[in-house]
Amino acid sequence: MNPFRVALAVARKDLRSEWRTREVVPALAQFIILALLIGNFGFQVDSRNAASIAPGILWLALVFAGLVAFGRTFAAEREQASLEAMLMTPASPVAIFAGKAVAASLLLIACEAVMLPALSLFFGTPFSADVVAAVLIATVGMAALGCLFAAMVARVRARELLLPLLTLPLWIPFIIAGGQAVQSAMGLPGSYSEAISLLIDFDILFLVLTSLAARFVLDE
Amino acid sequence: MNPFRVALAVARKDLRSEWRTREVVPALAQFIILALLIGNFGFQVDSRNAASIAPGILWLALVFAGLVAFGRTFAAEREQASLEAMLMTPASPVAIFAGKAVAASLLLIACEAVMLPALSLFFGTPFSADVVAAVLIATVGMAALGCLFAAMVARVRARELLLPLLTLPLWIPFIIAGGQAVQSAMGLPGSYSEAISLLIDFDILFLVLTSLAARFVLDE
Amino acid sequence: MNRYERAAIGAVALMLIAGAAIFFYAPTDYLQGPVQRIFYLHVSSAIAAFGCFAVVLVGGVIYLRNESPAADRFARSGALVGVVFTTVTLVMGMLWAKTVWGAFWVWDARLTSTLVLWIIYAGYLLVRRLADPGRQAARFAAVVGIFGFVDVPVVHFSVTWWTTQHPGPVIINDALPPQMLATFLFTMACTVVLAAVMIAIRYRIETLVDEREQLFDPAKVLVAREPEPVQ
Amino acid sequence: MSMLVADGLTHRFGSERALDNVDLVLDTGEHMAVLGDNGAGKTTLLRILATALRPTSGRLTIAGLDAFGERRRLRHYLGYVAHAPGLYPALSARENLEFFCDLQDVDRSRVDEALATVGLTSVSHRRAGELSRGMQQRLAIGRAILHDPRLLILDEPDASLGADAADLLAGLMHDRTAVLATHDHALANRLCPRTLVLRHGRSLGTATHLRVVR
Amino acid sequence: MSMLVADGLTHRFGSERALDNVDLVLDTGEHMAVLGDNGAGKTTLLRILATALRPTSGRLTIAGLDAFGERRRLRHYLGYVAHAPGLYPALSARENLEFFCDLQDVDRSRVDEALATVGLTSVSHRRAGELSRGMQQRLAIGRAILHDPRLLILDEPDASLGADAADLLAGLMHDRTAVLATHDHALANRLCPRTLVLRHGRSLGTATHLRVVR
Ligand code: HEM
Ligand SMILES: Nc1ncnc2c1ncn2[C@@H]1O[C@H](COP(=O)(O)OP(=O)(O)OP(=O)(O)O)[C@@H](O)[C@H]1O
Ligand SMILES: Nc1ncnc2c1ncn2[C@@H]1O[C@H](COP(=O)(O)OP(=O)(O)OP(=O)(O)O)[C@@H](O)[C@H]1O
Ligand SMILES: [Mg+2]
Ligand SMILES: [Mg+2]
Repeated sequence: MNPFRVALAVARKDLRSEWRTREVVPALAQFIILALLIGNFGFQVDSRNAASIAPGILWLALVFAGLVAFGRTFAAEREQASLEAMLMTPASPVAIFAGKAVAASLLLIACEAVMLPALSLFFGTPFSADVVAAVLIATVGMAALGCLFAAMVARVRARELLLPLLTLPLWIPFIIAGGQAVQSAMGLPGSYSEAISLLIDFDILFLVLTSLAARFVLDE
Repeated sequence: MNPFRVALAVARKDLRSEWRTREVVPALAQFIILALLIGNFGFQVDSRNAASIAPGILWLALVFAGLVAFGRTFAAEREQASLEAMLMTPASPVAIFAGKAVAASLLLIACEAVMLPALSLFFGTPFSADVVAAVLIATVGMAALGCLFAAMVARVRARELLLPLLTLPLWIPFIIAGGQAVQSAMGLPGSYSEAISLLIDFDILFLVLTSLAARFVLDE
Repeated sequence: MNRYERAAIGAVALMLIAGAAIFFYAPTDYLQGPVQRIFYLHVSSAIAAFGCFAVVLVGGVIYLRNESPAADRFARSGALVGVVFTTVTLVMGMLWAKTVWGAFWVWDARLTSTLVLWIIYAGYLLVRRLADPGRQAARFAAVVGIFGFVDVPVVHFSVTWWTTQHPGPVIINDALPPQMLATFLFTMACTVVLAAVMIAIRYRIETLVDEREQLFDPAKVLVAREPEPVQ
Repeated sequence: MSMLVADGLTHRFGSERALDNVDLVLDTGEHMAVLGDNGAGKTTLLRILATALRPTSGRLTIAGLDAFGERRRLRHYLGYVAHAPGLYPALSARENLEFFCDLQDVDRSRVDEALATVGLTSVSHRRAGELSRGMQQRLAIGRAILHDPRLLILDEPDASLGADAADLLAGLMHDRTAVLATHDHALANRLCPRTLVLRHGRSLGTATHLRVVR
Repeated sequence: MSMLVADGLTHRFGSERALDNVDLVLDTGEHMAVLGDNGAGKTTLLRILATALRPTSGRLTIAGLDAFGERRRLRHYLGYVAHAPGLYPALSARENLEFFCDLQDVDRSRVDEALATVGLTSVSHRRAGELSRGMQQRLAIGRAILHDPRLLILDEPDASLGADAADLLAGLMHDRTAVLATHDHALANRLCPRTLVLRHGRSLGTATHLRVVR
């Protein structure tokens, strides 16, 4: 049984559901813009401090959007009791998990495609390939972690609340390194390449750990 | 039929469920502390800029905690189809709504009781009665609005995502005025009393509008 | 040609005349140069949008009072047209801002509250799509429309309540030369007519949709029965 | 006297006509079964009769009152058992009923009686979320009779009940007007002198002890 | 040959013993009904037999394999219909089945057959979320037989099915080993030569065409 075929089927199913209902992406995108707005009001941004504040807001918005996107992807399965139905098939839980993680990450990336231009529009910060690369690289590891814990909490009470609690602490390395990368890409002091290589290290570490752990989280 | 008795019964039922399962408050409190932590990392806070950054983080964390708390209170009813069961009784929808709003606000206030000391601990900002008063006054109007839209989206597709979209724009006045009040309470320039009276005006406006509109949102 | 087509042609013609007035009658601003001509459409469409949202408000209130489907159709049409005009204001303002402030966007109360206005009514349209069509969508949208209107005075008074980079009131302060004022008033009238015509056309479309969907009008259903399915 | 008069009830979901011009008159004290294949429109009809769903068109009068105009008042008369039990999983069976007593404005002493009627007295301290499917269904039935309604709307109440379902339902429906949707023809015949058969949303007419031709 | 051997299955929820030392042997091709009052432990037993729940203690062997050690392999043999249908509401009936074909690693051509078996061919384009309760149950049954399992575990599959439930289930169970939990004694008697009766989690023994004494 081909795990890639399974992962593909799962991802396609999720994306098709999203396309039908358009539940996540449009609302998430608007939500991100609102978060930018609120951040703006909370912090009195001007052209001098924009480069030091914008990355913080970027990461905060991304973190909350990610929590919603990953939480949603498994919560929907749980509400419908379809997670159990999937796990009752001979398909490997790791492949199922990978499919869901890929779909959720694609949705998050679609939202980032809205957020990054909006950020540079609203804050006047540069919108460069470096910024995009930093965000995308961080997304990989964050998505793996987020989906892992989303899968775990989907089977537990109080999942909306447990998810941030488990995920945020482990996202902090990404937020720090990513924030550093974006800040230096926006012209503040700090080494961009160092931050990026740190991000890549974290990506690898957590991708490996996640693929090993997925089995235990989804099995049973 | 006494609407106060109904509201009381609904609020007590929600608080008792929360006490049994301890789903919302502990996780929400820990989530708030994590948000403060992340804010701390994202923004490079030092003693000079703490008073200008801390309020922003306070409001961001409060906004997201509020969204979760209010969304959860109606989503739980919907998942169990118990909202319909409540609405099938002769009890007035406005009273039911009021009871749920009161319970959700109490949960949020419990979280604020964690957040405010944590804020002054992390950022070294003053923890004064003025700050507490500003946050509490803002909570009233925000809770009314948040619960109204939470009740609405509980009966609509894509509720997790529609809730922030509808609620955040209308919370912005509270965030602006509340942010101003907290900043001036923390020693930045700006009139505290003006901001508070604006908050109270908004409270009254939205409490009145909400109590008029609740009927239309829950009836049917 | 039916009356909707005639009205549409009339409104477009009026807008062309207004355009001529803007470019050939109104004087060039001696500080900002030709880009100041954005002003006429920028402000007119904002005012037209406010008018549309007032239609949403009134339609919503009436709908909640007596469940009149016509009121709801007006509200629906008003929201869509209002979002269009808010978009025009935003885009015009951003183009103007790029030339005079050097950036498409700054964060001040006027700009932000206008953006929030756009988002609120985009949310209104989204609620219409996501709620159960018919009564539930109409009610929920009416509530959103009523609450959302709170932002209209905020947009208008934002320049007086807060210090903004966006210029404060010029029209009611008589700060405009008479030719500019005349051009502005004429453009504004034309824009409001255009908005009204757009609402009327949209109203007609919504009526046709409602008739097809038969979500509001019980009487129609009994007349238009489908043929019996073959057993 | 007619307890319930429905006139031309029609409900559409999008273009799908789930219920098509159904008329119905039910006298006080009468019991009627609603039969039909899966998807025939039974649930849609019962949700409308329970005033939980507003029909796309048609009129409904219950106890002489316009059902949708006077919905709040009518709910004193109406007990409804839906597909989903609609309970609070963290509250015990007893607490669930006590809460609904408060909402119904009836005395909490009714709880013991309702628990006994549906046979849950011995598990009344257990959380609703930990009850088995059939026990949850019983609890939902208990809730529907808390306020001693004159009209019962029962949507497949027997679906997960044990072998005593018929006796339980007979006890409930005694002295009340009732509409019962079910797939169990034997049960329908035993409990309901009249039967309404739906097919593709249309009424095939009502009959007395109808022998349904398949 | 024995398809299924259960030895001392016990499951506790906290201090509540939902299943108490149940032994069971099921030969290949045999059909067994599980009867019992609400809360007797039928669902708990069936969830364990379907390897969806791990028992607190006891051993389970299916087709000669240790059920919990070799769970993944076993799932090729196993079709399970649970209380909740577990469908994707935004996907059509057909798309739901196609997706599960991919997960089961069977050819998508099986979908048409499964749809026809459960009588959903005419509504296969409709979204699962818009189907009636009974149609959703049919779809869940269709999913359980996609991979042509040798062993069927059916937890009240008849609960919301129309009057053709018995024929439908007889068709499914033909040529397969099956465990069927139900409250319908007539159905159990018709479909299953053997019956296991549970009471308070204990087996009252199995019998052939048991006349249940109440
Ligand atoms: C994206 C950027 C902008 C937005 C969203 C915006 C929005 C608005 C709105 C909503 C109004 C109508 C307010 C009312 O009538 O109550 C308005 C009026 C006006 N805007 Fe802008 N604006 C933008 C940029 C600009 C720029 C760059 C200028 C010129 C420097 C400008 C000049 C004016 C003037 C002169 C008025 C008329 C004020 C009055 O007399 O009431 N706007 N703008
Ligand atoms: N998650 C749970 N937590 C605690 N107790 C549970 C849980 N699930 C089931 N039980 C208890 O286990 C016992 C057996 O439940 P089970 O669902 O197996 O019964 P059942 O025979 O399927 O009943 P029904 O006919 O109502 O479906 C019941 O007493 C029930 O209250
Ligand atoms: N929310 C919905 N959206 C679209 N169609 C729906 C919806 N709910 C029900 N339907 C359709 O309406 C028709 C009638 O459904 P209903 O639930 O009333 O049937 P039913 O007679 O109760 O069936 P069952 O015996 O399966 O419970 C079905 O064709 C169903 O697909
Ligand atoms: Mg039904
Ligand atoms: Mg069971």
